[in-house]
Amino acid sequence: MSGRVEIQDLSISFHGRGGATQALAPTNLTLEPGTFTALIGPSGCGKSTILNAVAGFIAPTAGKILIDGKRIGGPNPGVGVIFQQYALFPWLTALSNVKFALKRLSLPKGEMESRAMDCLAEVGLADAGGKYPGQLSGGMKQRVAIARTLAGEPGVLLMDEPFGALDAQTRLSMHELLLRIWDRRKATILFVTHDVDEALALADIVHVMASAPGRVIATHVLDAPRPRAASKFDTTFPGLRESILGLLRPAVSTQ
Amino acid sequence: MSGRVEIQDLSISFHGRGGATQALAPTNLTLEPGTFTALIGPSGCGKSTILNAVAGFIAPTAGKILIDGKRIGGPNPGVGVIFQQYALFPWLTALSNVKFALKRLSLPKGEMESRAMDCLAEVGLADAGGKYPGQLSGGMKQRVAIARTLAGEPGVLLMDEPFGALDAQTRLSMHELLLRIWDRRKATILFVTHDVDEALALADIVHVMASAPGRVIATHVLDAPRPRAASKFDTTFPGLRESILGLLRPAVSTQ
Amino acid sequence: APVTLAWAPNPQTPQIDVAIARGFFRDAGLDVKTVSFPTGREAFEALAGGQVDMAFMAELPATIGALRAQPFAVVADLSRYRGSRLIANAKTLDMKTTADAAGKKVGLTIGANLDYFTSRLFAAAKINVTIVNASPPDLLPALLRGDIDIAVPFPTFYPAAAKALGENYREVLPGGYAVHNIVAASSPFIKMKPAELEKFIAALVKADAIVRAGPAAAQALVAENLKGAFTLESVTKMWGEYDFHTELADDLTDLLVDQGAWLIEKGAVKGAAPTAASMRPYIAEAALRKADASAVRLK
Amino acid sequence: MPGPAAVFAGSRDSWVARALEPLTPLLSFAMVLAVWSLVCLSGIVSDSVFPPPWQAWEAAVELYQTGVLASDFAASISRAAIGFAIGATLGIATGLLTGRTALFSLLLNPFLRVMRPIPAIALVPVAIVWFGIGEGSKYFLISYTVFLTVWFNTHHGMEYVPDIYIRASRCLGAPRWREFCTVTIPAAAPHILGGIRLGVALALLSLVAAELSGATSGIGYRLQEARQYIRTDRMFALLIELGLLGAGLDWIVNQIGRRIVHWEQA
Amino acid sequence: MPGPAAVFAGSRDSWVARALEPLTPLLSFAMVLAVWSLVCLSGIVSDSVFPPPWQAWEAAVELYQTGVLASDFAASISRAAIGFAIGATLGIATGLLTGRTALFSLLLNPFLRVMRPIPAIALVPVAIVWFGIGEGSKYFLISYTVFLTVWFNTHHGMEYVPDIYIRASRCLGAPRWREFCTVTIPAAAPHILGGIRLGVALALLSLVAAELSGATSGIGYRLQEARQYIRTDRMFALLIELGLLGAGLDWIVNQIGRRIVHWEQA
Ligand SMILES: Nc1ncnc2c1ncn2[C@@H]1O[C@H](COP(=O)(O)OP(=O)(O)OP(=O)(O)O)[C@@H](O)[C@H]1O
Ligand SMILES: Nc1ncnc2c1ncn2[C@@H]1O[C@H](COP(=O)(O)OP(=O)(O)OP(=O)(O)O)[C@@H](O)[C@H]1O
Ligand SMILES: [Mg+2]
Ligand SMILES: [Mg+2]
Repeated sequence: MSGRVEIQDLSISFHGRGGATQALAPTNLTLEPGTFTALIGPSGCGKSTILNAVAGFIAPTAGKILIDGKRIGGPNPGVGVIFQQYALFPWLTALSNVKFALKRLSLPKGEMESRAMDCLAEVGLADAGGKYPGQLSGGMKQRVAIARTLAGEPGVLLMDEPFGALDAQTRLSMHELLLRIWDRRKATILFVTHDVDEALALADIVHVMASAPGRVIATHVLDAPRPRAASKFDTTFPGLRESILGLLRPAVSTQ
Repeated sequence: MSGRVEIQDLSISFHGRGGATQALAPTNLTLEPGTFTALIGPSGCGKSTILNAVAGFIAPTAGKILIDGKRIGGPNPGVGVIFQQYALFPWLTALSNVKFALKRLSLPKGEMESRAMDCLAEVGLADAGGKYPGQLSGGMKQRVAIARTLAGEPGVLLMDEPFGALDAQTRLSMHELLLRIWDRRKATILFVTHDVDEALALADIVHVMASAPGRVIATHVLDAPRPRAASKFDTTFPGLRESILGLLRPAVSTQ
Repeated sequence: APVTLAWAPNPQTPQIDVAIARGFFRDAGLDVKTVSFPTGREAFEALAGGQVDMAFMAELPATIGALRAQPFAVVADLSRYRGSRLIANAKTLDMKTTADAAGKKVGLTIGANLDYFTSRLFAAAKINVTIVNASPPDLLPALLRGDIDIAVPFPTFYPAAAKALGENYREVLPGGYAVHNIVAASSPFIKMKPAELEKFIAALVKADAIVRAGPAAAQALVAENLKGAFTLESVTKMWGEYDFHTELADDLTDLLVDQGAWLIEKGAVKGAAPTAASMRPYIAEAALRKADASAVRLK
Repeated sequence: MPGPAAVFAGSRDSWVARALEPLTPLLSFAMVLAVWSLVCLSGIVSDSVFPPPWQAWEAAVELYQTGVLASDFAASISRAAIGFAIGATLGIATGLLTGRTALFSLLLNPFLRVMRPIPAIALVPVAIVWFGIGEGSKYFLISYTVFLTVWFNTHHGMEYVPDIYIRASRCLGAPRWREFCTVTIPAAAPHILGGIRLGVALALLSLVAAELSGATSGIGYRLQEARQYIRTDRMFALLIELGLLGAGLDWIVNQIGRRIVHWEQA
Repeated sequence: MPGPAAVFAGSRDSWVARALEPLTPLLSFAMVLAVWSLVCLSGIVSDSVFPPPWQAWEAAVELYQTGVLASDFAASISRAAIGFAIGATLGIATGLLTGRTALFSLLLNPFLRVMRPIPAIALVPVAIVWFGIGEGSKYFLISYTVFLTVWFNTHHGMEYVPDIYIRASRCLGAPRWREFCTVTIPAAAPHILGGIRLGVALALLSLVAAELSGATSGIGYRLQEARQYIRTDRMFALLIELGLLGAGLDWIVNQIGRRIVHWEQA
């Protein structure tokens, strides 16, 4: 099975006006194929930085990232990314957005159409193919974005606070959807959030990060079965929620 | 004690291209002085419509709203409003934003300054008075907005998803701040949210609304002492969280 | 292909009106197409830019063109006009002589031949005036409004000025300067189409005789072509101020040289002062000599 | 200052105002006509300085009946259209180039930035030396102005294509040319369209400048002619024609643009 | 099309490009000068049509040494400044009025919208009949253009003042006049500033149109004179002067504007 991500001694600095700032101290992480990993941490701790490096959007300052043993050198269709702001192309219909991802496979026209429709159906939007993103609600947009990314059948799925802009109810239904799809496709997922409940509800492994410089300060393996209800976390993971919140709290005082 | 809000047979329709749509069916609500009321409901159910009517931003189509027995006829400084987007004036410093609310009291200059500083100190921003909103984080902006509204000493405080744009950690610390201030000032609060946990953590009374047309479909009195931890809702309010989510769920499927 | 001529109806060149009306060009096998421009400068720009084969204008653009080494030459001098005048509005200035202009605001188009006329005139009379620049069509409104005390407009504007000012119309004809109304041709045209040029000049010479033989017919024709801008009466009245004869003589060369000197004096154009020898290449007399040898009187 | 009796803030337009909306332009023009007529009837200014509306109307009718109106209109529109087409095409092409390629941007931007404030009217002399007094110089002047505006807007549109679209496109495996055609250009399209709208307005402006010299037809030439004969009535008729033409063209371009850039609605 | 070897998307500017940034304008101008010189040296075009850079430079030096450059500059700048001041003041005032009062908006907008496409150059004849060939008509022409632009932007800025600021102000108990001065105007300020920037550019443009008649100094007049005497070298010097002046003014206005509207940074 493929989709193994190895992050080896990865460190990243940004060069600004006042010299270089280290966004990420040397970090080692391995994501086993088919696992669901959450990164949680206060704002500015480097969550997006790790994710962008794995996506190939920014170059490592030191260290390297291997996917299935191959070093990454830029964005590649084997690694799908889902953005908080959806990043749908507003000038294309939902269906065309999905077809965009299929173009590189050079499929015959009919097959491309039907595969795109299948992907939309998978996220429950079989009827919305002809709509433009501007005509969809936030939740529907994010579903189209998921369908589009999944159409390319990436072995690794990176999600940067994908449901951060959605309201609480919609977010819950997106969790269900995501788990259902993941159950079927078994891609390796790296999921960035700063909502503890979201991490606890979804992930196999939660890495807690801290800032200045960005680094992983704690790792928890969550082996409770899914679905997990937020109101039962106290019994499912005794003390864990409070312990993670405790790690995050100091950063809050300056907010 | 003042700050009694009576909503009597209030109904509101909007006139659009395709004729009038009823955003709010005739509704009766009374907010007792010094109570904390939450309105919860799916998107588009008329939460903001009720709040805007109480604020005097939109006129009732039928019915009336009384504040301490006086019918309202437009925005008035006795009713403070806190907006999701903060609504700070970006061209004024935090301190000047607060002073804006004090101008109508025609205080001597020195007293105005010191009262504005006190209000900022109350929200923990004594040091940030000289900063412009653009230099503040989301949480700090909302605190300045709260300080500004409180400076006018309104008897009624209306809040429309005030913490909806903040991340989970910041939101928790804002809850603490809000409860602390409310404990001291005891204004009547009407709080709009679509996060069940937020309503359960803060309010004395939760009104659950439904849409098409907007109406109140359930009311729950929460008498547990504060602070209330989200992870203990299951024991504090047995079954309530699930029951409210159940009421909200149907609307989610179209998201 | 048609021969294009930058020309608009005007009282200075009856030869062209006659040649067109009597079909002299057509008879010679020429298809002459006229294109109108508001000023001679623009006609010259069109000529230098290769838009037209020949252009009618006063002599100053030719002087400038010669100093700036433009590809053209003067092929005929159709008329000399000594009636250039100063016009005043009696409401602001009851002008009787040139001397009355002292200290006044004189409106003209800087860089046009009347600028040369005025500046030589006031320099000779040792009179100081304030020059106000305005485009040709703006001089009359400016005079009527009192923005300027004296206007020095092109002859085309004289009747309109007389009509608009009515009894307040005052004019002085200082004389001394003759406007040369010339036809210039582009160098490519002279070089590539000598036959057409000869036919064109021959037709003008033929028309010349008719103009001089019976002024009345030519006057009627000119007035008709001007479509109301000039009445027959005003055409007739001004007729005597013109010397109509298609020629190329040394007075033109002398004028070009003096104008060139004036332009260089005032710094408008850089370079050494022109001489008769340096101006001579810009007069191409071959065609006229063939049509009427006596009309060419050049050293 | 805001209206006096709006009890409820936010409902800025009164019902009356909304009901009258379709009649608004008529109302406005009626008022302008009324004021104009009154000023003229009062006799404060002479007819030759400020002709009354009916004289301007008569002048317009005269222009129409002699066929001059139509032929001027045709001449001006065709000049504007050709100049616009050349300028807009070059502007978009250059903008696409400078907006996405650092080298071109470095070399061309400062130069074009210094060109931008040079108005077409100032270029008339150079245009005439270069292209002569015929149609060439007119096309040059119009396309020059249009080019700079369209370039500037296209360039900015290309520069500010949100990174997220590019990232999304790349991690979906789109090759560069597909990214360019189906992501970058559509993302910049609203800006390009903005440039085109400005370009249409400027084309009209340069048209008048261009027709001052060496034209024998066209609205600009006719204005010049009216000036020659101090025909203020005609000037007014022509100015109004120009205004209506400009407002009309802007409306048309806006309508077409909205349809093309349908996803970007204010 | 995007650069070839950018392995990592998002880092659009290469390090080289960033290091060279401050030198960019120099580089660009050097390239333009080089191309210009080469074209002239190649002898494809004659000097009188397309003078080489050194001739333009000599002409500039000559203008400078005879003092003409300075006096033209002063004359033009003072005309532009006065016209701009009048136009901008009226434009802001009218915009504040039409942007917040339905009545004025109804009556004036359609009229002003038809005025907008009428270029200043087309108004020259009317301006001369009305204001004479003196400075009056120049101020009129410049302020006319500036007025329309500044009005348009101010009007839109006022119309789009976010409702939420008005609501906040009202429920904080601010009276209308305070709301107007300390909320509405600052909220519209970025738009007003945008109008002013455009206005500066247009003032320069109308300046050249205005100086075509009735001026004996000023950059526009000098250009016209250069045309008269076919002094292409001078034309080029003057055009470059105009371009630098425009770019400089824009920069200054932008700097000042940024300081005033400090809260609105892209
Ligand atoms: N392009 C950049 N240039 C300079 N500094 C950057 C850049 N991107 C990120 N940083 C800095 O790197 C650090 C980590 O940023 P990052 O975006 O990874 O944080 P994050 O954990 O995703 O925060 P958030 O929860 O707010 O999204 C921050 O201090 C940030 O300011
Ligand atoms: N100005 C308006 N004109 C027309 N319809 C409106 C207007 N404002 C609100 N509505 C309609 O009234 C209904 C209630 O809207 P309201 O904003 O009160 O919902 P809400 O409960 O606050 O939703 P949300 O959670 O999305 O803020 C919706 O159907 C909305 O479309
Ligand atoms: Mg992030
Ligand atoms: Mg709402």
